[in-house]
Amino acid sequence: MLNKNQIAQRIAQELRDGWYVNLGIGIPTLVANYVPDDINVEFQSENGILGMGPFPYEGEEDADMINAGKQTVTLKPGASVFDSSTSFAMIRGQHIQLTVLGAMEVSQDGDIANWKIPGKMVKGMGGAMDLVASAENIIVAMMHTNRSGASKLLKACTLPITGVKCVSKVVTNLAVLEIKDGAFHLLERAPGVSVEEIKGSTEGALIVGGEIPEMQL
Amino acid sequence: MLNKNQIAQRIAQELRDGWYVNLGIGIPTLVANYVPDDINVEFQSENGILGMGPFPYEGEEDADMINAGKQTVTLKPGASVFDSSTSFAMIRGQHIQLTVLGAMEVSQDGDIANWKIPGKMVKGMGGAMDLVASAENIIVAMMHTNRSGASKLLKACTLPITGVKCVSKVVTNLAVLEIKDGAFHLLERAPGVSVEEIKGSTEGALIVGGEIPEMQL
Amino acid sequence: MNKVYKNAAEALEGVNSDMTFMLGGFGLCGIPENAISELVRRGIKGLTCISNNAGVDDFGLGLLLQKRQIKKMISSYVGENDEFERQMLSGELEVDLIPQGSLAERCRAGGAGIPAFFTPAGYGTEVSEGKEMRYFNGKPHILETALTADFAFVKAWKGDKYGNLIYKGTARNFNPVMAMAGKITVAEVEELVEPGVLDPYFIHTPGVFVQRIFQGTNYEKRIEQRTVRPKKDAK
Amino acid sequence: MNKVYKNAAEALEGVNSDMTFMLGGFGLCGIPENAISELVRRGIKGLTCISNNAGVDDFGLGLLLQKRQIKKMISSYVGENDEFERQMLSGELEVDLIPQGSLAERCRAGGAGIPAFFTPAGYGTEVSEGKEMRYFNGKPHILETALTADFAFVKAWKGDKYGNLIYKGTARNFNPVMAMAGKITVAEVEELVEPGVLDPYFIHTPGVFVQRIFQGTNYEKRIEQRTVRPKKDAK
Repeated sequence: MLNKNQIAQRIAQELRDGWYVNLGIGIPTLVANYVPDDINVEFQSENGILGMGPFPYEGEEDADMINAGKQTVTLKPGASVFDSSTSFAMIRGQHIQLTVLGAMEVSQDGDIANWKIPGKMVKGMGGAMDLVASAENIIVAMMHTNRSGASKLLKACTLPITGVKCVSKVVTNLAVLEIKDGAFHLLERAPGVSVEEIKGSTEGALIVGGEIPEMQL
Repeated sequence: MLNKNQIAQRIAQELRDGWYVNLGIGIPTLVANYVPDDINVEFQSENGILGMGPFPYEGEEDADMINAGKQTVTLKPGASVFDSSTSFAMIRGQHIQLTVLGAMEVSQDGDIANWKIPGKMVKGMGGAMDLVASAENIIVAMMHTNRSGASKLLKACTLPITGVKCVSKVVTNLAVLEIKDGAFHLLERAPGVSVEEIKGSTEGALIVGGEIPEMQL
Repeated sequence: MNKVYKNAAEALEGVNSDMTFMLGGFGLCGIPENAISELVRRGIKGLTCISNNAGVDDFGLGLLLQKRQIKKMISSYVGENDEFERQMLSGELEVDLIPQGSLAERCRAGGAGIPAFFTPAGYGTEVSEGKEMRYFNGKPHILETALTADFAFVKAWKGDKYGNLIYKGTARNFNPVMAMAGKITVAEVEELVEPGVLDPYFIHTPGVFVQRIFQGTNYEKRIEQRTVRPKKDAK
Repeated sequence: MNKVYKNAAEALEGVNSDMTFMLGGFGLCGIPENAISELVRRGIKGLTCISNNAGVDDFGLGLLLQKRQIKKMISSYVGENDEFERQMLSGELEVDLIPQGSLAERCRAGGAGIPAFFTPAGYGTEVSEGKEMRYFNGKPHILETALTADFAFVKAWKGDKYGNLIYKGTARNFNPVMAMAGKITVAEVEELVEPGVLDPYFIHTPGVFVQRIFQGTNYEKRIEQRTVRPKKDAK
């Protein structure tokens, strides 16, 4: 079973040289720590950064330089800063090659719910709806089940959705799954996790084609 | 009867302190030469300038600094340069207080035709259609009649129109006229020009209310 | 063309209860701190505020929420503010949550004379309820309309007397699009300069969008999530 | 992330007959001179060119018109080019004339994932024929759709290896919106610099919009209407 950092590490294997990538809050943010040395990717932050760098050294933080999670950040050489409409022009216009998001639920059709629990959590969707409606390549990073052990990979989302038929891949603490043709297709198992265990934790349709390899981290 | 410079001079009297103004090609361009000393107006050029200054001194012209008429220009202190979509955001968003344009025909309803003579002149509308569709205050600067002596102030435009019900005022070599309620309202006569002469040169409905004063230049 | 006001109190002349305001900023970054203080001081109520976020409990728009001055918030994300969540869940506060990109584009559209546009964001979700849907290139989109405001309050790094503005880093965010969309746009700046000081090729907000400008004071610039790395010996 | 190509010939790899191109520039100001030369050299035909103007008879897009390489022009103003007018009136050349602001906004929309928007420009004129009309705030508007292109050719002042661009003066014009709208955007620059040289707060076109960049050569930068004042003794 993977921890959060390992989920991020596995997702980092999906990165390709020259990609622009938007990382959501939570586990997705950790992906930046595992970029392979031999490729160059640029991170976009929807509040207006392309080429986001690491957190600043202590004492060098600048209130006027934050990321979409409101954390103080730095810029890499070759970065650019712009306004919110330009930032979402990049996102909506499909200029970003990969989006990694957290989710509360994902359906076998690729629907995603990650913004609202009626009557309870009303934080808002932020940029998530724009991201999922436009991105051609969306990977969801999340735990396979919720705190009470119920599957988060469902036939249909029960929470208000953020977007329809948009998620292409899910990486959880148990598995890597591709979504197509109305089902989760199991691609890889987490080290030590059996196909049966994944089946038991997946409510949505699960396709298991032949031998399923273990992830290589 | 006014010459072109005098038409521009009369239009300059309409300027108010603090206005942003877009001047079309031809007579309108000349208006910039007659801004009263005691007011400050900023000229917008739709290719991307706010705060356009005079022509450069000989030898100081810069191919990268032109106005919408493709003439080399300079910038005044406090000017800004921007892209075409921002420029027309200003225009369409009604941030420009006055637009002065030339015209081939104007109708008593305020329609304007100034972009096309079918089968003959196909230069295109440039920014004129955006300007006339959005501007709240449009003054047309033109000769009262065409070269063959026919009125250019018509009941209805005969040429393809640039915009509908948009012209608020017309300043010609003969008169200043306001357009409202489907008629040209005569406000001022050019020095030495009689009301009869203006009537004779105006095909559209002309309202003459009482004594009509001569223009003061 | 001189648009300079002495301070926030003078620059906000004409603001009133029941008006609609836009306020720039993302989180607490680039917010018009002086304008917000002045709105609190004036105690006007029944406000509709368009702002990406709602501040935190004791800073930014949270200050107006504390005093119950806001009737309705139009935002994309309000997760940083407990008082907001309480007022919203209890029904005291009307809230219109909008996808962040649609919010930015709707402000820009309001300033650019574009009354409506189609976007894919929100299709199939609560956001699309009651909105026109149409396919373009085989993909569903919804029609979103422009936003404008009686006043837009923006915060810039430097500005000149004609209202030309430049922003520092990510403090830019929503400020440029909101500056475009205000019927009256009031800019507060950290440094007010003479016309000609700012490079005309690198102005972020041309002065035509700004009606009033003043030199702000006492910027706190609070950081919501201070995140740092330990200092290395050799940087 | 290195997007640098050696020259126009290499950077234009993949251009072909019957493709749609966008070309930045206003008049002859800020046009991609090197890309145009290369298109002439390659002799590809049946092109659809989206460009505010069509050059003059012997420069800019006029060079492509001379060689009959262009099938269709999408422009706002073509008055500077006699050969254009001849080909258009004789029916050799298809021409779609678009209000300049709609042209700019349609390019931006194409790059920003906005498939269509309403604008007042052109209502009641030939431009509105066949287009959807709708009232907003009591005023008629027409629906305009986004433009995109197989290649966008833009010209910048300085650019870095990641494709970040800045433009000089009014040579900016249509270049930024066309850079956004090209499936492949090729930028030619007067000065190619290392990443980090350009100030990140003042980038006109962020590199994400640019797929290829090269150092241009032999810029002629012809002036269409040289207009000057006589030199005063004391300037």
